[in-house]
Amino acid sequence: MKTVVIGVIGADVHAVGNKIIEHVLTEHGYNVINIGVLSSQEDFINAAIETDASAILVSSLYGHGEMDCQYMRENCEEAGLANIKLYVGGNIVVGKQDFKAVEQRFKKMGFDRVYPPGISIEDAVADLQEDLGE
Amino acid sequence: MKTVVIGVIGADVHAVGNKIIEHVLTEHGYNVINIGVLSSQEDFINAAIETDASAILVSSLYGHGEMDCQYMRENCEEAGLANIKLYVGGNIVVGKQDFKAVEQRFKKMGFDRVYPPGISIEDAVADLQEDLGE
Amino acid sequence: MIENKKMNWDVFLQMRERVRGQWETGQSPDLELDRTVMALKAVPEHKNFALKLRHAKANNITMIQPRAGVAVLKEHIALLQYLETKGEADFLPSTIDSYTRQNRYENAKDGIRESEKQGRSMLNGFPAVVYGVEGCRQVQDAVGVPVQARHGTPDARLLSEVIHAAGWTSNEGGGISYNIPYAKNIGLEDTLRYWQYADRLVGFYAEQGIEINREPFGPLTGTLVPPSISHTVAIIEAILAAEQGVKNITVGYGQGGNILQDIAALQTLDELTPYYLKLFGYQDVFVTTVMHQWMGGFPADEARSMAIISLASTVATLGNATKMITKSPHESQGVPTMQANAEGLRASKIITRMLREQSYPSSKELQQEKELIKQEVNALLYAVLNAGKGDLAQGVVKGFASGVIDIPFAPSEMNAGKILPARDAEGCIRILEFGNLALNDDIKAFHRDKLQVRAAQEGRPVSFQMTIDDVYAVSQGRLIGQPRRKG
Amino acid sequence: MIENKKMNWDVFLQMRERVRGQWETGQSPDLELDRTVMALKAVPEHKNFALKLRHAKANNITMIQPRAGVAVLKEHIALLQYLETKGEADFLPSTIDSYTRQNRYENAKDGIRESEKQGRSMLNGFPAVVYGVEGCRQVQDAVGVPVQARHGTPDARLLSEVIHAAGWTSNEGGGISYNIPYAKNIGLEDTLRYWQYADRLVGFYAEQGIEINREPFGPLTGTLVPPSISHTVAIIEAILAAEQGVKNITVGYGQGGNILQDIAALQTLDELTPYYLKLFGYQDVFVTTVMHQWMGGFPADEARSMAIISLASTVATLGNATKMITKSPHESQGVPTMQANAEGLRASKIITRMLREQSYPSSKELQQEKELIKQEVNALLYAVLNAGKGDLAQGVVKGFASGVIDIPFAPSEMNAGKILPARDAEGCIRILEFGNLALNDDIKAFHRDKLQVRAAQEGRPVSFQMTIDDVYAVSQGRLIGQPRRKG
Ligand code: B12
Ligand code: B12
Repeated sequence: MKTVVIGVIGADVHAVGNKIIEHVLTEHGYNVINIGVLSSQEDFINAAIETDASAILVSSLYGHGEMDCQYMRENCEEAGLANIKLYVGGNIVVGKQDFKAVEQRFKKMGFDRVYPPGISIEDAVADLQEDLGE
Repeated sequence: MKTVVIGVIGADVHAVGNKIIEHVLTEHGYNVINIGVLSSQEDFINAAIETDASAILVSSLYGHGEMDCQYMRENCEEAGLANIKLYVGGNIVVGKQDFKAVEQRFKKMGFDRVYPPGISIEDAVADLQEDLGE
Repeated sequence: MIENKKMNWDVFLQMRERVRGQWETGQSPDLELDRTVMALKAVPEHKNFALKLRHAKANNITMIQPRAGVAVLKEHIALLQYLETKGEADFLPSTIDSYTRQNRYENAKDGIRESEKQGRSMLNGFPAVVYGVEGCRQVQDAVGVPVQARHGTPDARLLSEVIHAAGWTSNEGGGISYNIPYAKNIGLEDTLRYWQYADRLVGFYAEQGIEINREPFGPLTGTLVPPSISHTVAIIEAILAAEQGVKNITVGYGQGGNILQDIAALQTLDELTPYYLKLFGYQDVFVTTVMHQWMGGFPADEARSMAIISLASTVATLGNATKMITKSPHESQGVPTMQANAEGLRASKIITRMLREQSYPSSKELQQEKELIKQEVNALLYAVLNAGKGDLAQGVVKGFASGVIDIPFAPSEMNAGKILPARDAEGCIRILEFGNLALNDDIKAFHRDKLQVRAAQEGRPVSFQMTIDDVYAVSQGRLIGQPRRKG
Repeated sequence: MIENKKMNWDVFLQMRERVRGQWETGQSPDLELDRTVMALKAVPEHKNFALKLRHAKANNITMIQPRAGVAVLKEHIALLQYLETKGEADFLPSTIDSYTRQNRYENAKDGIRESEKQGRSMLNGFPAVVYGVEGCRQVQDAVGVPVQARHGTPDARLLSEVIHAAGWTSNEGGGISYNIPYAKNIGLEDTLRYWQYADRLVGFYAEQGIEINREPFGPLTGTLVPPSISHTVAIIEAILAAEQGVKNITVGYGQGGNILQDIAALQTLDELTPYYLKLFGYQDVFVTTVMHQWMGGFPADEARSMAIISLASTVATLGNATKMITKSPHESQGVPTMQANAEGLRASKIITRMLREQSYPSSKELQQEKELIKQEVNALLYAVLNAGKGDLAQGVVKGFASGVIDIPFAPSEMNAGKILPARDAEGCIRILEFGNLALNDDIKAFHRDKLQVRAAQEGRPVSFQMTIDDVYAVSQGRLIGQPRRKG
């Protein structure tokens, strides 16, 4: 059973998607560690270390995602999480922006997968299975 | 009292604006000759000759205005209506088009004034007064 | 003399020969009746308009249909496919161009040529007769939902032949509703006969076991038409169609703007039409209703237009209309692009979906409005029938001539054109000037009182200026026209 | 221990010193009370939020207000001016950014700098505290309608000081509604006290003859909140505010989706709030209502979003909400451009105008739904008061801890989080899992029966899956979530 850490980063309190992600991933057989809303990078990283997680799924809905996610990959590596998969999804930037450009910015920051608004967690399960193995 | 001929050209049956134009122009002191809907260029020209009108106000709502109005200026001149003012308004072409271009096409055809959709007849009274004198 | 009598088959066939001679495409062997019957029998159930309507009504779903038509066949097909896939249209139209509507096929042909040359549609619709059975069949085959001809053609005999032969299973129109709002000096005798022909054709197919839908055009002039007047016309046309053997009829109504009056109108239309059909002896006609989104002038602004489209969808769904004809955010500008058309459809669809399980509860006010409409329709129908000395078709001719039935803002000289409508203080459409309209004094007094309340609120007399203000109102973002400020 | 007691003025002033010390802009001499009183007295009537609301309610008009805020002052002003002129906004907001909401002013300041550098707003709102009284006054002076701060700030004391000093005459929030949906582990004691402070400030101004509006945040988590729950919170916050001397309160409700339930909710909110205020001894509070357009997930498609916006406007207008908070066609994507924001406003405005004179008639169904809401609110309020042994503020703390009052989908650990809502077969929001919610067995049975009907129709058990489906439904174009197909 693979372990994944989920949560909502920064000063973001959008809790609905987070609760649903927990439910859906659990149903799909993952061991879900949910650190909830208002979580810092440290919270994610600590949870991943403690639980030996294979992936961190960062949610950001409120628009400050770009600032909140800066250096997350570097911070993971510094903390010794060398191979962990980093996903990010929700409404990760402010406003309706061209998604290709947004995706690139987040990939440059070291995220393995970047999701646009309107993608529901069900749509990402296949990616998880591919990246982590069934 | 100036006489103006109004009507709706071609196979067009939009009668509402036409009835209102008659009412409003009459209230503004014009002698209004209303030849109604489904009127041909000949109908307009004959009415103008018979009543010694100063202007012809062509309405076209249904989209075929561009075809129905072809050679109207030439036909007026041929019939001896040399100085008559020609106005056209309504929804004079098919679809939402750049109005500047539409205006030019109709001006080239010899129309003195060309009105976009959404202009109501009240908005054109000032032009009439300017062109025909109070 | 026109009578409400089923057309004799031989008379029909003789007329049919002449009709087929009206234009070259009429000669096509595809118009031989054995072939047309085969073609129609081959239409799969899900592409049969009449059957899909039965299904919708049984499931209490409000289906959506746009207006759409362009000059060039290939473009027309692309347009319909787009509206089906990107607009989720449940039914597709082919809106016919205005030259074809006036049987000016040569002009229509020129329009196709000109459109091909200019690379944009110079016609305001699809010239179905010029393309003939072959072209229309390509349309039918290219889409996955039923197709209907929508037009405004006083004499649509050849058009009707062509479209049904191509497998289109619905035809809009009627002897009144495609005359009074769509013509200037064509006699009602003529148009009634033309439409008896179109109905008789559908009746013939019904005899062959092929159900085809017919839809009288409900909104008439689309401009402040009181519900009882459009209902009366719709019911008359339903009866005339039923006499010719039509079995599947959709009666229509154009959104008025006051929600309560609109719901009352939709409910009474759905109740009265089968009631009168049965009363006149037509027992087995399946009736559905269609609501047209606001048919008067639209605002220029697209956001405001989308709001009206959505409001209309709310009303149609709560009023349980089986079908709704949609508008687009380009309405005030011109024939919409396919994108704009699909936007109107998607806005409409989500509302019909979201409100599907909801209804508009009954109330005293609703019952009163319904009762008023019923009384008025009854009075008008009675007057028309009486004018025809018991024959409804005769009654139509005489009734319009005398003005006992009268349609506001109509271009036709067959119409008395004496009545004037205006909105009351709640926005309901009432009548300000009755002309010779066959309503009794109590009802007239009710209308006048209602208008008086508004007039008093606005500090002005009840007058034609109110009507004018109301005609402009919606395009200016209001329902009830405001008195203009002086100066 | 927190109590529902008017804050002692000296205690307030002491606290005020500390609050002003929280960030550099708090030191501004413009925050001296004599200056703030002068500034507020200089606000012209038409720019006073409270007075404009009185006018709207007297004339039965539904006013519209967007959400809007960007990082850079100049851009923020341009945005508000655009929404006023191109969106016809009756009231303007300044939506505050999320760092400011968490009192992370340093982050907010960085956000401004970063935004200036990048040429686009990196903050999701306007950082009012960082700009201070001076900046907020520029906002106030640049527009022609009243301005309100809209946020979600558990501790908005400094923010409240700054905005009122700048002449903003309304402030959104409350000790519950800006905690439970907006925080994770801040105690209710704390936020209640913070908001007593904000209310006391408004109460002080009321004593100086300055009417300022306060608006508890109605929709809470915006996600399937049963009306009785949000009503209970709104009424409690109204009472808490009134105790601090607030005289002008707008209670809110987020559109649920079933029109009848929404109208019942708006009417009961408007009836119950003054009723309970009086019952608790506050005689002279002027109450208005605000409806929020759909607060859950929106569809990605702009046309569909416009439809929802228009439907919401229909409901708010028929339900006689005094104000409506609008959404934009970009809702599902991100903070809207000013154009998209104005589109939402224009669509909203035309509906409120067109339906102004109309109402939703009373009916048996409406009365039943209203009765249900009233009974539930009564039970919940009673339980909260009881939990506080007669003190409402204490009751809030204890009531949330024990779950007699409980909000679905909330992030806060102060909330029991035990209840689960779901829609019934008509789309009304009902409760599926009650946790410890203080409703009696009859009411619970009613909810369960309603959900059972839906479950039976869908051939599945009542379960959390229904809730999930309902959360997704609107964004997928439905109101009631459909069971997913297998495979
Ligand atoms: C009501 C209506 C109808 C009614 C008309 C009833 C009747 N007999 O009068 C019905 C339903 C029958 C109808 C039919 C059709 N219609 Co129609 N109809 C409209 C609608 C909704 C309102 C028109 C109206 O009455 N407005 C109110 C009056 C007061 O305003 P008005 O007509 O614009 O006139 C004012 C101004 O334009 C101006 N004005 C007019 N002429 C002139 C001339 C001058 C010189 C000046 C200065 C000013 C001026 O002053 C007038 C008074 O203020 C418009 C769309 C819209 N505007 O929202 C479409 C519209 C005009 N119709 C249209 C079409 C295509 C049709 C049909 C072909 C097909 C169809 N859609 O079913 C048929 C045509 C039949 C035919 N052969 O003509 C199109 C035209 C498309 C285009 N140009 O690209 C429109 C724009 C709708 C659309 N977007 O598709 N229609
Ligand atoms: C409900 C809601 C709220 C509620 C939240 C209640 C709560 N505590 O949960 C309230 C009203 C409190 C709220 C507040 C605010 N909100 Co809000 N909110 C919404 C709304 C309408 C729906 C969100 C939701 O619940 N959707 C339903 C769930 C199921 O979907 P979801 O959250 O998108 O999550 C799914 C997917 O995104 C995906 N997903 C999410 N994360 C991840 C991660 C990975 C790795 C993957 C694969 C997938 C994935 O899977 C989830 C489940 O399927 C959205 C707009 C919208 N979507 O329509 C705005 C929205 C998110 N909010 C927004 C904003 C700005 C705010 C506020 C700052 C200000 C405001 N507008 O008042 C505050 C923020 C407070 C804060 N500090 O965070 C903006 C964000 C703007 C941007 N990014 O540009 C949005 C987009 C609205 C808008 N267009 O302006 N909000």
